[in-house]
Amino acid sequence: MRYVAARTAKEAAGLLAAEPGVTRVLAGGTDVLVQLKSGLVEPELIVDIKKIPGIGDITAENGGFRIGAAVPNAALGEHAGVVALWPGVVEGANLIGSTQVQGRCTMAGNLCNGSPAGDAVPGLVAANAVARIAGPGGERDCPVADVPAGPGKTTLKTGEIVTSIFLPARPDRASDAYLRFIPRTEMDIAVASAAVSLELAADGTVKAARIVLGAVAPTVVVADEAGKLLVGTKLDDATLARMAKACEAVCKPIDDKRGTVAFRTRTAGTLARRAALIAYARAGGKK
Amino acid sequence: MVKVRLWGSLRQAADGETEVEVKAKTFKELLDRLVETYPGLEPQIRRGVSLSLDGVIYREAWFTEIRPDAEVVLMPYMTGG
Amino acid sequence: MSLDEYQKREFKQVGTRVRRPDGVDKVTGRAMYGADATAPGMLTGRILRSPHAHARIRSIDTKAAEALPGVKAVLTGADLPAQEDDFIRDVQDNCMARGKALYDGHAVAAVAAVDAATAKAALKLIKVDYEILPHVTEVDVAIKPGAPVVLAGRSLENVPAGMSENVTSHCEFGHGDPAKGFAKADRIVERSFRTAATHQGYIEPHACLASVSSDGKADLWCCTQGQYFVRTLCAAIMGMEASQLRVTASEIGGGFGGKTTVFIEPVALALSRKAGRPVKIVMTRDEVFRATGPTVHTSMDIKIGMAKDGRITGAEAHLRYSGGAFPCGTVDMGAQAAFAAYDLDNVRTYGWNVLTNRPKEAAYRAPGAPQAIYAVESVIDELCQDLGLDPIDVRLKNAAKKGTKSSYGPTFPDIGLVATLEAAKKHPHYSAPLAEGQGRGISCGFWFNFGGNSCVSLNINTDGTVGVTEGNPDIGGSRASISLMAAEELGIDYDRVRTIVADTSSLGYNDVTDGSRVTFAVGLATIKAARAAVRVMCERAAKIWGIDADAVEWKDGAAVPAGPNAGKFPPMSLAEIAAVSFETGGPIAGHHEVNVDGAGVSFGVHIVDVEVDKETGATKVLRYTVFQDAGKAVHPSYVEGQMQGGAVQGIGWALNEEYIYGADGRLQNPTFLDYRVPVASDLPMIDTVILEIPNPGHPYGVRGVGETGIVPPLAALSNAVSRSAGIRLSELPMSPPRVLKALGGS
Amino acid sequence: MKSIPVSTTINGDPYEFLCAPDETLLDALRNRLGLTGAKEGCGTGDCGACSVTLNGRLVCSCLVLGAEAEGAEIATIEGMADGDELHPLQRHFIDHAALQCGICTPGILVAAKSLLEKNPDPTDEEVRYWLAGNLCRCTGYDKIIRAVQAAAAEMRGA
Repeated sequence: MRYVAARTAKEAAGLLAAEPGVTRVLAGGTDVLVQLKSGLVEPELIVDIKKIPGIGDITAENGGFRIGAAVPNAALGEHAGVVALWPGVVEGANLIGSTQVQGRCTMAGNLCNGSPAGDAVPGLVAANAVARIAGPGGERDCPVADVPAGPGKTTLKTGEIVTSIFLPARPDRASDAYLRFIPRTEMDIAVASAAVSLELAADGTVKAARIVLGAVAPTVVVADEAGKLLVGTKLDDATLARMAKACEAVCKPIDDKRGTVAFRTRTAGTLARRAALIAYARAGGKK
Repeated sequence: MVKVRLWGSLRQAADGETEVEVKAKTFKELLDRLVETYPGLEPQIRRGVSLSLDGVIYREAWFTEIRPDAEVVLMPYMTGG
Repeated sequence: MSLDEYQKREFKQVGTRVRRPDGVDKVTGRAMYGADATAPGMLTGRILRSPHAHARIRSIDTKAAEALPGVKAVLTGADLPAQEDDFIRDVQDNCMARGKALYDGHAVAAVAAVDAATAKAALKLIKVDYEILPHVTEVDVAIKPGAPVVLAGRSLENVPAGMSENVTSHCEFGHGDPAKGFAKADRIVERSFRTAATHQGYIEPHACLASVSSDGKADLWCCTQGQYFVRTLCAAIMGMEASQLRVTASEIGGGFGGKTTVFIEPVALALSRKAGRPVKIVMTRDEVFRATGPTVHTSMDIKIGMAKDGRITGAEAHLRYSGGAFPCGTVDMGAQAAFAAYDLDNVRTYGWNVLTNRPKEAAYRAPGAPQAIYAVESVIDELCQDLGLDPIDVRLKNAAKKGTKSSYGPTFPDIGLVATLEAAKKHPHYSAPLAEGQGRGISCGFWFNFGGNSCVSLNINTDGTVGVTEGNPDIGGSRASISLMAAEELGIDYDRVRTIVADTSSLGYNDVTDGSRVTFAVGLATIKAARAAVRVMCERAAKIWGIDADAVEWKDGAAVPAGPNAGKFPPMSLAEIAAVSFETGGPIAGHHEVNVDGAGVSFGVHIVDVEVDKETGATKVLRYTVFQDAGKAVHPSYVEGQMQGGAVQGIGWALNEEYIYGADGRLQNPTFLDYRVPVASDLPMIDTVILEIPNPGHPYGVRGVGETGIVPPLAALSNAVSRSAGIRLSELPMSPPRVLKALGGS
Repeated sequence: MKSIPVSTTINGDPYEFLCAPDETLLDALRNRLGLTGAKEGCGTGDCGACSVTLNGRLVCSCLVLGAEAEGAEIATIEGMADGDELHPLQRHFIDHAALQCGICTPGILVAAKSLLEKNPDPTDEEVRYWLAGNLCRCTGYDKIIRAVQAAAAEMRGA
């Protein structure tokens, strides 16, 4: 195995593209090192991207924020601007692992790990965030929603790395929230999760809603129908119940050591309902 | 003679009794007499037994004296955590 | 020992909260644990483990591994001798499979190499030809005739005919006639329960460093609860003489019963003998979960009859325990403990041990008791609810006390259950109001406590300080409590005593640190060793004063004439006598070697408040109080620590911890990520109330405190969750999917 | 695998070592530098026994490659006391009986110190969540929380 700390995104992409064996990109390392320890992968090449200039920065851009791929989630949580604009994205990112893991793990890493249970991903998808990708052929932008391709898989091509994630601007009276279910209060992988991003009209009714569920299908699931049910309402109980059922309808989870199909499905609806109420209150909605 | 209380699963080895009488002044004598009188008890006694004497549990202690009026209970040898 | 050991006294040192002697080393990172030892020329040992739950090993080809540069030794089961003794053979075969791999993770080969990378590469070169056999991992399946047989020919003579060969032993305890008792009951509840296997979850993986010389002398450093037992097992497996094998216990990073046997130590010794160099083996966490000694998993049926006034009229339990692929006697202890808290006329427990394709069980804090008592205490709580009775009142009405014929046979001497229940009843926690949707559960718990073989040597240094040498690894602060007892007996300050844990060559045999025995049994030996030293010091003073030794007594840390007739001499302190010891006959010491009996049983009562989220099945623990009879609390902080730690392990067991096996018989969750021990944010403070009902079998009245605390949480939580959720739960852990399912929510 | 030379600063002191590319910082600290205060309880970031700070951030050293230490500032349990004077956290852990076996103690102390630098007056709940990644199997956490709060109070001069 070789370890290389790349100096530019181009260098990183070139190294990765040139290596015929298994490669891993190292940002926070909180997934990669676990894979190494378990013997799950034995990469020929590890490319550390943290030394790439600017990759550890959070920068304001067009009313939104560009989050470098090596920004540890702890730093994200310390950034007042991002927290104010996308509180649901930040709370998802900040739920990953322990304080120790927070000091290292990144949203881009969580995305590229390809787990349907990644806590940062539903919030990013609900936010319509966009990943900037550098590759041997140059740079491209891609909606975060289109990056995961199934457990452990992404749509990234050989040699491509995510260099930043862009969180767009949002209008007034808009906010988001993320909830996950875990058996303990900390340290677990989500058994089911839900991110809800809402935009309210002046009268306090929901103008637009985007609901994204995690850990209930091979990738995160955008619950479009459930989102539409919220539009024009102030989240009355009957609407929320319908919305929860609509969420359950799009779940296609698995039975495993962490939860059953029935439990995951039911809990995804419950979490979406609870997260919607939090997002609604954050957006200034009053019932 | 001392009365010895056996636990339930030893009954089959002791003519169906859960209380037997043997002549013994010490724990060791008691075990020897039990094996002589009820050979079916030997495998368990070889594996290990504890002895409760008036409510105090002894795990080994051959020479523990047993008064004739003492309460004597045989128990499996215990290991712990 | 006898019940007249205890003498009431005013304590000066015992009962104070002194600083532990290992404290500074442990907070600065200097303390040496199992994995911290090194030796010149040390090799790294690694173990190859079976990926199959049950498989015949047709052959193992180690040639390629042996040929790999840097590999210095390769070991398989064929390298270890045949053993006559069942017990030793089981331990050895568990350390290194022979003929069959009996569970996922069972060791099948090992290597020693110059570094970890080479050792890892060598393991990949070992080719094992497996014939996969049908497996069985669940006790209820394994007990049925026709189930795959894990080990043939291991059923004891007490197993009824017609059962599966997996049933290795049967036991029955009790008195009276339960059927008659049930006939008198106003209400009978009969329920079946299941508990998952759990792991002790010590944070320090097993680690050892073995060095065997060509002249047959060997040294072994390891983290263990009992270096002497390690020596016994390893000497038998290696065919060595005990005197040639010195075992030194490192600081131990948690054990809870799980480090009372060997897993890697004989392997390291055998590799070292083959390689002619020291070999260190450190387990990974994955190995710890798959291949050390979790507790039994169980299936139980409980039937209890109760009269309207709360009196239990009859009680019966059928317990089916599985301790994995080798026979074990844990169900015997469960069957004895099940109804120990109650004064019953008609009680019977039946137990069966059943083999399954799981790792060989090791002890875990009060082994066997938490499961059976969980089931019993759950049924009692249900009866209380059905009959509209207060759960503490019902337990008081039936509580065992002095003179009660216990459900396991002996008549109880002085015990503390009634006092413990009364303390719980009058505690503010019990009467605190509960909010809507919250539930309160209580449970009693019981453990026997052990004594056992204990050797202590106590040296009076010429500067007036004292060194105590004992042979039990300090797992919960015992060096502090032993120093306290030595200081108390000698009448000197705690700070003038230093207690160390000896290697196997320095003292006679000591039983393992188990059964909550150390403060009780080693404490007793320490007190007697101190008394022996006091006798010598009194003799020296007598010589100096020119009077009879009988005319000198020890008071407040000094020799004094015993009464006016003995003569008028100023007191001679320990330091003064020690200072002239060379001139008065030589160094002064006291020692005591004994197999201690007279352990006092201990009872606990726990109260817990919870709130169940009925939409997710998640349980939040809101408030927790532990009441336990410790006998004399030598170091109250460490007694509290045992009570709190036991309670939290029990909370984990009740709510989330479990061994999960897949259909392929492989362990699904061998990580701390998915084997979910409680984290700090899961818990409230754990309040403690220590009761000090003296144990008549100890000079200071000490009972054991280490184990009882893990017994009550299982039922206390289950009863609280059941009351909060409005349903009756009968399976552990009460993980959210299970609770939500019981609520009909999924 | 070719070894990588690493220059780093640990507890204020300069260190140089060679490590394999797949070697963790924890293994480098323990096996190459003799700094065995950080412990490996799991190797997967689930127990916190290997906690150190890396450029001021609390991390699990089992989830950091040794090579990543190049040019970094690392603090371990070995640097916590000032000579023979214990840090208030260390002192209060002993006085409050906040350790039993002690294997988790170095990691918990490093984590708690990092918390108090960020938040000198945390609530019990904040302490519990901050330390949720540090497993302790002996104490039930009760005395740990109390010891951290006592140290925090002393450090605030309260």
